Amino acid sequence: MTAATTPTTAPVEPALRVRSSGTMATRTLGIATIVTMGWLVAFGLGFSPADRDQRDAVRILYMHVPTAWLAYLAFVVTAVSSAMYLFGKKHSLGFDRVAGASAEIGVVFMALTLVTGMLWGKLTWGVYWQWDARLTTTALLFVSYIGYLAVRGLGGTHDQRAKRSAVIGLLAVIEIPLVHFSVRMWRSLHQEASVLDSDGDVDMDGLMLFSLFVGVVAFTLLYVWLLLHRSRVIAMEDLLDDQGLDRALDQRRAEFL
Amino acid sequence: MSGGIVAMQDAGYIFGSYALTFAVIAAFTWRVIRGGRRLANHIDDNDKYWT
Amino acid sequence: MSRWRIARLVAGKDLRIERRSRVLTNQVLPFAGVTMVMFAFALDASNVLERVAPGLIWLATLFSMLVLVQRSFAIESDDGALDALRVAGVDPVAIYWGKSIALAVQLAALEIVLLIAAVLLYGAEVPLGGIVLLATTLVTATCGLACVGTLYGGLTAGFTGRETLLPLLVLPVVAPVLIGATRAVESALGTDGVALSEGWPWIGLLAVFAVAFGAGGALAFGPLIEEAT
Amino acid sequence: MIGGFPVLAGATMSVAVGEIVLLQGPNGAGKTSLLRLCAGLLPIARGTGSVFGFDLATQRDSIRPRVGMLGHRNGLYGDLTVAENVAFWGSTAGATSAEVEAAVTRLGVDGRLRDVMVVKLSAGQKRRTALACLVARRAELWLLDEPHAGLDAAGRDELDTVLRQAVDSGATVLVASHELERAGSLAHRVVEVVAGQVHEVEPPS
Repeated sequence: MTAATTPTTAPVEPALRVRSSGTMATRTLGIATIVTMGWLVAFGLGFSPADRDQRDAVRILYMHVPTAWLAYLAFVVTAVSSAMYLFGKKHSLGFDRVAGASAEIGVVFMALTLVTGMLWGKLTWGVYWQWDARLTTTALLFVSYIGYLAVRGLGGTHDQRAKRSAVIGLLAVIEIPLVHFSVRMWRSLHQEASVLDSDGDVDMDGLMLFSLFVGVVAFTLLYVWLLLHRSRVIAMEDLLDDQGLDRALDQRRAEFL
Repeated sequence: MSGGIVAMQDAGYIFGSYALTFAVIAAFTWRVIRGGRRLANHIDDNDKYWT
Repeated sequence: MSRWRIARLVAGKDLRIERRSRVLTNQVLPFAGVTMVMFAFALDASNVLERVAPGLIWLATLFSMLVLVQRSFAIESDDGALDALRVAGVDPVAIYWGKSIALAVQLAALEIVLLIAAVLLYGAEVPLGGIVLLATTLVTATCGLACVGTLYGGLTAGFTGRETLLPLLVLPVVAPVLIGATRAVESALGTDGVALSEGWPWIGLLAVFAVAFGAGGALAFGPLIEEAT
Repeated sequence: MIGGFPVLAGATMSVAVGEIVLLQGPNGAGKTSLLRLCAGLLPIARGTGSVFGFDLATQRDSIRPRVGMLGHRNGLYGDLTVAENVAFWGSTAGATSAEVEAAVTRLGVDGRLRDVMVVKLSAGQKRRTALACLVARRAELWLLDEPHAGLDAAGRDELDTVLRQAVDSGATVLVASHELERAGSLAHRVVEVVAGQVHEVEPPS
């Protein structure tokens, strides 16, 4: 790991080779992430007070809200880098890898958002699930991006994968507002079925707000760290794919020459 | 502090959500890092654009 | 050669193939019919069926649509015709419109049969005043569904054995159609005493959906089939 | 002159209008890539090429309608008749019904075959129908990838006859095939593609 930053005069020994997707920068970032996560736990479970209505259930929100923020951030990044790939002059595969890595991270954290949200809902509303617009949109979004990842796995060349998934990634931009709007229109016609008549928005005091802020910072750092690593790993996967292909072609040519 | 941890209401749900979140983060991170280490050995350093 | 003429050619070709092979009438319609009967088995309670009839019509439509979309692209990929169209430089937007039109026609036929089935099997009633709303709903919802179905059908067409991906991609996208069309039909039929006027806002949603995916699909279809070799 | 282009690994070749050129070589040597390149399906990484004077890098949309490519699949609709298939493909290129009829007659899929469903045809008849579609949409450059595959001896001879006729009426044909024995009866020139390199070989006597 240190090889990346240690200046070497001798030819690079195998022992000094870069053995991971990490660099000094990502390690610094990783440490910062762990430290802020520690703060988040301390504030979330310790320093911050219980809410007047929700009582201690509000502590789940310090996990729930930042994961949701991260997931939505990830999907925005996917859409933006899909557009950068598709409309960029060079059709750089780097943008495609960022889009793919970001969508993977987004799906993982959206799953966490849904689960922590259900736990919070059980405590606050008395039910795991409510058909409210935010929840339902999130669930459909989750399924859509699982589909996006499946499209990425369809095969073909890297350029084919990039083009195909960029188009799908951008179609989500049409899809999400329509889904959200339709669910909202649907629910507005019905009685709210909640036990507590709260829609989940809390009047937060200073310390609670600060805890949430710590959470958002921690998860943003985590996102950047994961994104850097994951897109580097995808780059290596692609490279190995190409090398495998080249080797197969060389072999084939050698047979006939 | 609003009471000790033991006095916390619905501690199972709350700790459960924290534990689950961190467990999933750890698992995902581990997978990414392991993938990176495994692949890095097969690839020339010059091809690693981040070095 | 105008875009519109090619679209008509493609649509005519698809419908002629359907007339010959009778997949819609001999396979998809019976499938949709048996789905309606199955719903009745699952929801066996007095007057529940009549109340949920509008939703069941659209659910059965969605499931049958998946089969129709697969069929629509199976005829293209069986012998490499979609590739050949692409190689020949036939305008992909025209192909998209043509296949969407053909799919819309088949969906419309399907929906009418399902509506009749709902009347016969579930005791749903169609009041005369609701017919205009009902017809508008059918048209706008069908356009939206056909656009989405053709778009994602084209994506999965190039990959033999990957048709399983289609439902996963299509169903979340058409959720607004299911919501909107069900509500609109509820108010057209007066299910549960829903007023007729409550249906029209949903037509707006369905129209926006159809236009958005009609335009987005026309733009996206070309790039999607372009590399599906 | 249809064009000269450095193919795959730097070799150059050109094909004149009205020629039948046979591309030979082992599987995976680049024959199919060469055909796809000419059809404007693959981007050119380096070098230049042109088809009918249109640049392969920038004017692919003008090339595609003039080029007919036939791989191991025929691109036909099984549930349509021979005539309907030819009519469909012809009309997408704006052919009149008279032109479609002419194509059907020229490829000998008229008469009794005309109204038979394609799904019921033999492999050779399907090939004929596919070629009739190329004629109907007025493709001037035919790119055929292993057209003999799946045909019996009679079907192969039949195909060769059709190709010679096509050339006589103005088409240019590039055939990829690894069957050397057909070269003599069919092609004006034979070009060997091995490992991405292109070599002209002795013209068949």
